[in-house]
Amino acid sequence: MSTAPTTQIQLPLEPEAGRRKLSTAKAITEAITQQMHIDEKVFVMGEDVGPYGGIFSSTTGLLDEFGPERVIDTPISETAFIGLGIGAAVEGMRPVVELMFVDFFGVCMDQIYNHMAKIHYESGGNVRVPMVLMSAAGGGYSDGAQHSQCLWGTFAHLPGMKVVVPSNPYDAKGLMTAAIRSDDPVIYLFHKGIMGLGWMKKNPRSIGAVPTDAYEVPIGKARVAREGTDVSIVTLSLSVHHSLDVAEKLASEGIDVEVIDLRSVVPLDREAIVASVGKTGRLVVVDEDYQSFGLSGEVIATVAEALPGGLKHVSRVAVPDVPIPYASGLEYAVLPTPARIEAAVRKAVAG
Amino acid sequence: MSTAPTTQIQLPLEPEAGRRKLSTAKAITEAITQQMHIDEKVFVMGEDVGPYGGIFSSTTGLLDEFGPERVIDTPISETAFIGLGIGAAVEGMRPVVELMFVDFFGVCMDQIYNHMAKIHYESGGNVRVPMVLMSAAGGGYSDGAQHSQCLWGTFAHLPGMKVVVPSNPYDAKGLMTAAIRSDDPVIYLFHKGIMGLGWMKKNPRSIGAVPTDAYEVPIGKARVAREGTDVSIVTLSLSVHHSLDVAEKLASEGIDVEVIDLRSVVPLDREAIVASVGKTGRLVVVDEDYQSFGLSGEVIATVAEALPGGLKHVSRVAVPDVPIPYASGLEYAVLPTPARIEAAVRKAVAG
Amino acid sequence: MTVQSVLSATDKLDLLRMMVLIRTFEEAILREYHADKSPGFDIGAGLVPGEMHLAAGQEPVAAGIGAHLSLGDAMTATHRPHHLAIAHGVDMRKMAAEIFGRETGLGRGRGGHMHLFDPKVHFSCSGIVAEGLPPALGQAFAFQRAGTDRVAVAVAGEGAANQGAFHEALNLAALWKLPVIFVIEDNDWGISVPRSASTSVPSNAVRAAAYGIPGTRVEDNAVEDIWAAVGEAVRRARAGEGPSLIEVHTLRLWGHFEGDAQGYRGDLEGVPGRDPIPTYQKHLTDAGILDGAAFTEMGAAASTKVEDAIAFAKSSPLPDPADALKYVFTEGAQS
Amino acid sequence: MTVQSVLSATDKLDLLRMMVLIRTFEEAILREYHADKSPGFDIGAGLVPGEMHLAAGQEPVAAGIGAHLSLGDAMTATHRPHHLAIAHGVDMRKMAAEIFGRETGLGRGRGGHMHLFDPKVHFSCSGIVAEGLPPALGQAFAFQRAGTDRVAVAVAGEGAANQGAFHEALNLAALWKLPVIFVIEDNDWGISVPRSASTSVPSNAVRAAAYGIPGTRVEDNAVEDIWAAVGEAVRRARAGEGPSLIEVHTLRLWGHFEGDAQGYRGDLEGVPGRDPIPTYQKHLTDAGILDGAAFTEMGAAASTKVEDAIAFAKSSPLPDPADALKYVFTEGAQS
Ligand SMILES: Cc1ncc(C[n+]2csc(CCOP(=O)(O)OP(=O)(O)O)c2C)c(N)n1
Ligand SMILES: Cc1ncc(C[n+]2csc(CCOP(=O)(O)OP(=O)(O)O)c2C)c(N)n1
Ligand SMILES: [Mg+2]
Ligand SMILES: [Mg+2]
Repeated sequence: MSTAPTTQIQLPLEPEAGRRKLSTAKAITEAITQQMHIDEKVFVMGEDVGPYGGIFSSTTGLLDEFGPERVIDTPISETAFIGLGIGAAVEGMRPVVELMFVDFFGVCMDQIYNHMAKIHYESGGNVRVPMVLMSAAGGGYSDGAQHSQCLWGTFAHLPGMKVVVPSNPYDAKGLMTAAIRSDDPVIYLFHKGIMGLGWMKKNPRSIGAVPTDAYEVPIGKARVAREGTDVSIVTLSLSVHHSLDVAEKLASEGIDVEVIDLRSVVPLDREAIVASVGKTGRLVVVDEDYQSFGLSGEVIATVAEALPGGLKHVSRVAVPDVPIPYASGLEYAVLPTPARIEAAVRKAVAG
Repeated sequence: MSTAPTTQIQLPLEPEAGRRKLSTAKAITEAITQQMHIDEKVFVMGEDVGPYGGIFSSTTGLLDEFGPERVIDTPISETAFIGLGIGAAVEGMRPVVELMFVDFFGVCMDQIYNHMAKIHYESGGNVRVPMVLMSAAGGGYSDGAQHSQCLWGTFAHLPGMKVVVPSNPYDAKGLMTAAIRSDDPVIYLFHKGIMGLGWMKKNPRSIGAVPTDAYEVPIGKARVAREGTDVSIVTLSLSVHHSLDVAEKLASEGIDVEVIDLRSVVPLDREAIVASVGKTGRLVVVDEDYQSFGLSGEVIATVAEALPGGLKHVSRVAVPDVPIPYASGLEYAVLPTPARIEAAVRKAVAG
Repeated sequence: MTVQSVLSATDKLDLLRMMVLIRTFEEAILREYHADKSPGFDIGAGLVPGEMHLAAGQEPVAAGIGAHLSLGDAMTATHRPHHLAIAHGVDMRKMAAEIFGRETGLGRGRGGHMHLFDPKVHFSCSGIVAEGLPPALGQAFAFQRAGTDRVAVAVAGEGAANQGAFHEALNLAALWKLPVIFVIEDNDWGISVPRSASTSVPSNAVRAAAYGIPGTRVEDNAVEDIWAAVGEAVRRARAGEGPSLIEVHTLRLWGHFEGDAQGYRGDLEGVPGRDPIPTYQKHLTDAGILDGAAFTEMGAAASTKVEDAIAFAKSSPLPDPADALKYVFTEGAQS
Repeated sequence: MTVQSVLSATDKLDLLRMMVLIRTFEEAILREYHADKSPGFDIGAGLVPGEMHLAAGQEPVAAGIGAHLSLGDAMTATHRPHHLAIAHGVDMRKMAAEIFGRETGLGRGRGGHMHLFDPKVHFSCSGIVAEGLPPALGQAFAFQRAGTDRVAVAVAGEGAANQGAFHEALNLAALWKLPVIFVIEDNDWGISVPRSASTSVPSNAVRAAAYGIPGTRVEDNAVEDIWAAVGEAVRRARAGEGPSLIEVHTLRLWGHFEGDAQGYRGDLEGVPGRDPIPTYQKHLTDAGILDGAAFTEMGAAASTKVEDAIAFAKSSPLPDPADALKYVFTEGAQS
């Protein structure tokens, strides 16, 4: 079993982005490709990751490059193949396992939260599970209540796994590199709307500058996506872009919005959150996950604990505890749209 | 399928407790027994609910009273038998299904959160799933990382199911009655330490006064377990008793603690929380579930949203995001013990 | 309930008629789905957004099952549910309206094409592979406890037969002798993964032995053989003899979902010739049961019915976004 | 790796010796577990708190498997793991220390008796029924990819064979021809539920056919038959021929866990006479391989070893409560 830390070449942290542009999907596959070249213990496994290249293109081209021994299509048996990933990781391999939609966690959660996440602790640190579980999240294209969820709060609540959620190609590559190289299990959730897919409405920032060489975006570090002084939006994933759009718009009216892109949910960069809200005094959390008992509450609690008397405004724009509706008009009524974010920010600065 | 609301006799809400005392386990079985007598559509199903009477005595005696057609032992196939409960509920039956330990949700979560909880919404209200899923929660007796969790935050985060968590025999009976009679799916979590089992250390309040007749404790209503003016402890389940013990102790020093027993997690009685903290200005959340991204954050967020500038102190005493350790000394270092609660309250009133 | 073991000419025509109706519906949805997604296919755009899994080629399975069921029987289907819904008697107007996300739909637009619930005929489906099977057990359980001879049919794909829920459901149904008929639609593919890469045995029928229940595999998408196999299983279930497992070798004529370019699919070239509708049409024509005019008439009747449903859907109101939170709980449902 | 198909007298004595060692360990834990829980049994009290699932009666399974495995082979066990751990060569002192919740334990007291991990011999277990099987596939996968002939043995109870994970694991192992040996310990009971109320077929061996792999059932808890069946399965796995399924009809001599009054258990009266250790002792004595002195000597050696382990555990330091948060993540592990 894998008992000793593997010695790894130190990679640069967050280098200059450069000029070459990639989609988020390509940035992810580039990170996986590079790590597969460096480390023969890395392999990819999941449903339709081979010839299909991943339903959301997270593994496109890998089969051609590495062959079916290292890029492996599985039966629809998530418990078996995620468990297989765990056992392989325990023996020193570094699996990157795809769960096609995060919504499917319910058929395999025991392997994820009771095994992948707890073995290291239960073994008193003697067994490591260096595994990446990546999955697609998010709605906005009428895929209904079982295929549109974010659910990062569900994983984050349960101890022993890191949870990362990129919002753009640069972070997507750097976080995937860091996740594969991490000796801890990492849940890697990509929103379908930032992958840059040809067949889905995408945010324009789904294609962006990405360095050619391998690099890491450190797990657990948020990023100030936009500096501002009036109100802090703390957010992640696709909602970062909606928030930036709103911030741009409101800037012309003299409302100066700071946008924090969390990038990691576990560990949560509480320092960055508190620093921002400490400065602006106003907090709007924007989260495409369900509102209650999740990320948005945790962010607010973090701030309330650190600055109990110092808050001028606290609110959140999230999915209001309803299964994601199918009909587009209903779905967009519950998603954290730019319109809802804008309204929340206006209220924050008014109050 | 069950499309129309069943007509039910109105039961009294929270009548006087009277003098007869029961353990929590007996209060639960009494509620089930009474509903089984009233309504032949009610049945009980789960692992070891028959001759064994439930590992934590939640079904003791039911087999003798109702026979194996209505009190049914299942194979160790949680997905199959919870799914069976769902289908039976859809057809108008009212199953009470036991998941032996809540820690096992990972093998059957898809049925619970994608089916039981969502069918009503997905069907536009045309299909009802009047089912109770009851399960044992909590630690404190060295049962390790896979048998000691609370996890109510995990269910509460996902829409479509109510979540109730009694702390004492009176509420246990009234909430079970309300849960069985509810047309919505209800998760009913009982802490092992309040069942009044002969073979486990139990809180003295595990045995208490319970009316003989059927009654309901309304789902979604918290209870002020102790009135106070200096600091609000918002809590639930076994932790209510630790909090009351601490409150008694500190009363002699002139620290006047209010204790709110949530009783329901979904719907959360936000009004009761805000009213209490609005009065005391200080909030300590005590929760045996994992600290982050769960109930304790949601309670704090609720207060911060309602009273952004009006908080003198906010903190929480919960399990600090670590798998529950086996060794007793380690386990009690992470549980919300009276000592940790007391320290938090002292800090709250000092600050 | 009489049990019939020989198909009359009328029965055979009914089977074909049902297959034609289903195909007509799927073609209409195909047309409507793609009508407003260009230029540049956008899955979320148009009157019918979202994933769309059509069942063209799998009509024989639906027709063969539907012929044996009454209104009181239950059916649970998968992410690819239209053919089964139609054959089970789900209200086609309300179903179309649901696919178009309208307030008049089966789920008032909340569910969508993978989440069709018609309580009148005890029809449900689920978008999670194999997880539609366990609830069917509960419907069968309720029927059994009520002392009726009603049955539940639970359908899944060959890919689904490797999920844990399949195993658990079969064991429990067998153990409690529940009146369930498990039907596996083997269309050779689970998205892009061929059966050989997902399933360790060539026929799921052998898996029935793992539960001590009868197992059959029907080859060649043959609607009359499907009808016969399901008939025997339904008879058993109604007689209290417990569940059966039937696997049908069927055909996914189109992509896994619309937009699937099927680059992975080597069998694509041969597919059109394997279309079960012309095959059965020819069979009935050769047998002297059907002539060209009657077949044309079938198509015309189907079109009328389908286009009426589509028109109903398109002219129905959209749900009010202000009502998005309604129906989470039953209280919220009382308007 | 030579494959042996006949047991020598020494081998037979080794099997018995292992069984005696295991029983001695379980009896010692039984004694220690109950030593400080009275008056009035309190599950959380004493030096060994928590649930305690002992394997007395199931020693033949462990001995029969262990005889075929080397240090490089993997084993995953269940909530009832001690016998398997001992037969697989897990460090007994560290294992005892873990059961006593000590810093010197396999998991530094974090895991406990259901969560024993000994990476030196690739041993794991899980408290979740059947969920220990999938990780064994990954160990076998790693061994296979590394080009070795190492194998993984995955053990579960007969109750566990009705879980979804069982089905998924067997299908995937068969499909990828992974070197795994699945062993089902049929001790007639899943807590209080008899096999007949959980399993739709009398033998799990027939379930092997559902995956196209060999299936065997060994009756009568017969250690030599277990040894032979496992030997053949290990040979196959090492030769690259894929997985096998073996079910052993064994015996739960005691309660499901300590404190279980077994009121539900009609077969309890007959149980003591079915104890496999006196049975095999008599068998070897009748065969002239064993005499009373040798058997006494076995017991004495076992006692010495076990009491040393218990003493080590009891004299080891408890973990420091201040370190409770260590080992959640690997960074936290660097002290
Ligand atoms: C548990 C789960 N895993 C994966 C998926 C994604 N998915 C949807 S359909 C499908 C293929 C299903 O194949 P099969 O059961 O053969 O049905 P078919 O699509 O061929 O009708 C997959 C993998 C899912 N919906 N649920
Ligand atoms: C998924 C899951 N469900 C239920 C349990 C509770 N449980 C622990 S052991 C056990 C019985 C297991 O029976 P079997 O597999 O035959 O093993 P045995 O105890 O007889 O060795 C049960 C139901 C569990 N640990 N995990
Ligand atoms: Mg298929
Ligand atoms: Mg057993």
